[in-house]
Amino acid sequence: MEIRVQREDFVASEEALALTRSRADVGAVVTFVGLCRDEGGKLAALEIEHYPGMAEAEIALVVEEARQRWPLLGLRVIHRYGRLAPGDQIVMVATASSHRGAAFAAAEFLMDYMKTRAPFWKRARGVDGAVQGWVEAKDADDASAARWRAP
Amino acid sequence: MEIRVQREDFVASEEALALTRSRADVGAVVTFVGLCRDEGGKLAALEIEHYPGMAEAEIALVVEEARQRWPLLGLRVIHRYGRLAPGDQIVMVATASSHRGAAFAAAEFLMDYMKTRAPFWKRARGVDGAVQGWVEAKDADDASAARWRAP
Amino acid sequence: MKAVYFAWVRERIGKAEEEIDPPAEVVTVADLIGWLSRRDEGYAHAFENPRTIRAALDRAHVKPDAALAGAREVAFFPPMTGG
Amino acid sequence: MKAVYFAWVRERIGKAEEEIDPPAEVVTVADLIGWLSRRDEGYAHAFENPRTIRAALDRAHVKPDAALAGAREVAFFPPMTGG
Repeated sequence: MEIRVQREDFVASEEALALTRSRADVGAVVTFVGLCRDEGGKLAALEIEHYPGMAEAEIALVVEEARQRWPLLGLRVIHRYGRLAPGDQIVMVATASSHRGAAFAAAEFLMDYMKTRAPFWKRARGVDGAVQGWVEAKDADDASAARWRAP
Repeated sequence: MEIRVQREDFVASEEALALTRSRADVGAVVTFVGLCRDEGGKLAALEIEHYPGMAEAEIALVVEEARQRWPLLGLRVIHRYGRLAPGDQIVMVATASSHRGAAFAAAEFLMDYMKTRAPFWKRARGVDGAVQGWVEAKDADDASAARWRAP
Repeated sequence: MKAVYFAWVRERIGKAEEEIDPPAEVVTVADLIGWLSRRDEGYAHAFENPRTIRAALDRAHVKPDAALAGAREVAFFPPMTGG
Repeated sequence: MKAVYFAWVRERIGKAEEEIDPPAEVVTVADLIGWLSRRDEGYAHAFENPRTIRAALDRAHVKPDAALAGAREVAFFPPMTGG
């Protein structure tokens, strides 16, 4: 399955390997893994809420756009929800193509677009147990997504 | 070890995981794997020759430049030599950073620069056993490397 | 129609979902935000800054001027922070 | 000094390495290419198109106008095709 939204952890390398198994036309595989940072020791956990159904649908739209833009031979997107501790994996994308330029560009595009379009929200919990509040969307993420738009 | 030039295969995921082990400040890991393509069934093997000593030294220079350009928390570069079959892994880079932009950019930079600077040469062997000759350097690779230079 | 709320929109309103039955003059998403905001302080607080509210109709992003038309599910939430 | 050759430069010259002792008037890498090219057909063939020859002194890339100076190892090879 190309797209998964799940509570469970994943093994990024198995997802990436699946893209090249029993084929020899893939020349480049790019894997991105996003992890929960401890924010200098202040963060105890991230709680990730999502909109079931819409999360999968929005990621599917982003995947479809990536497929139209680049000649991809395979891809995987996994986004977790629930409570995650520092060091835990949050999200991964893996892209396979004949050439490295397409694989790199598509992986970065998928991450940029997913961050601004897919309905997930992060709440930070501090090491003192207190809720630190909802993570605010960053203008930098909108800017990252905007650069893929035609001028 | 950050840089390895070796005949043996590698496990990209273990290299990437080593970058995040027992630390929680890494927010993004990008892994690139370059593989031997079968060129539509025509290629039987790639024979990769390298300049021992200089290969490691040139990759080290590229790594040093990447470290100066981006705030990296870890990286790995492995380049193989010897005879490789379609589907075999040739090269990998893995980069770790707090944020995804730096990890993506550094990984792509490392590949672009390594392709044009590191002393490796590929020779293709066809399925009929005949040597197809040395792979020619591509202008596209020079162009990919050139875009990292300041205007 | 069904209304669903996420993240701090859900917390301020105090529920994750509910059935709503807006009157005929509530035509657009923006109209619905105004109508809900007049219900009580929780809704008013959730919708106090329209810039930070995103909406979806039947699980697709829409702008405030989108018509509710025959939508079965409307969702309100803050800007996304996944990835 | 030691000269090392790679890929089709090595194949055309017919050896991977050798000791060379160029005369004093061979000052630069380009001079050395000229001097070697006059040895026999193999060298001439290897160096026939200067645009496709890359050189290194003591394992660092250099341009044709680089002085051989006290280098212990010179290398000639085609443009790199790794990665």
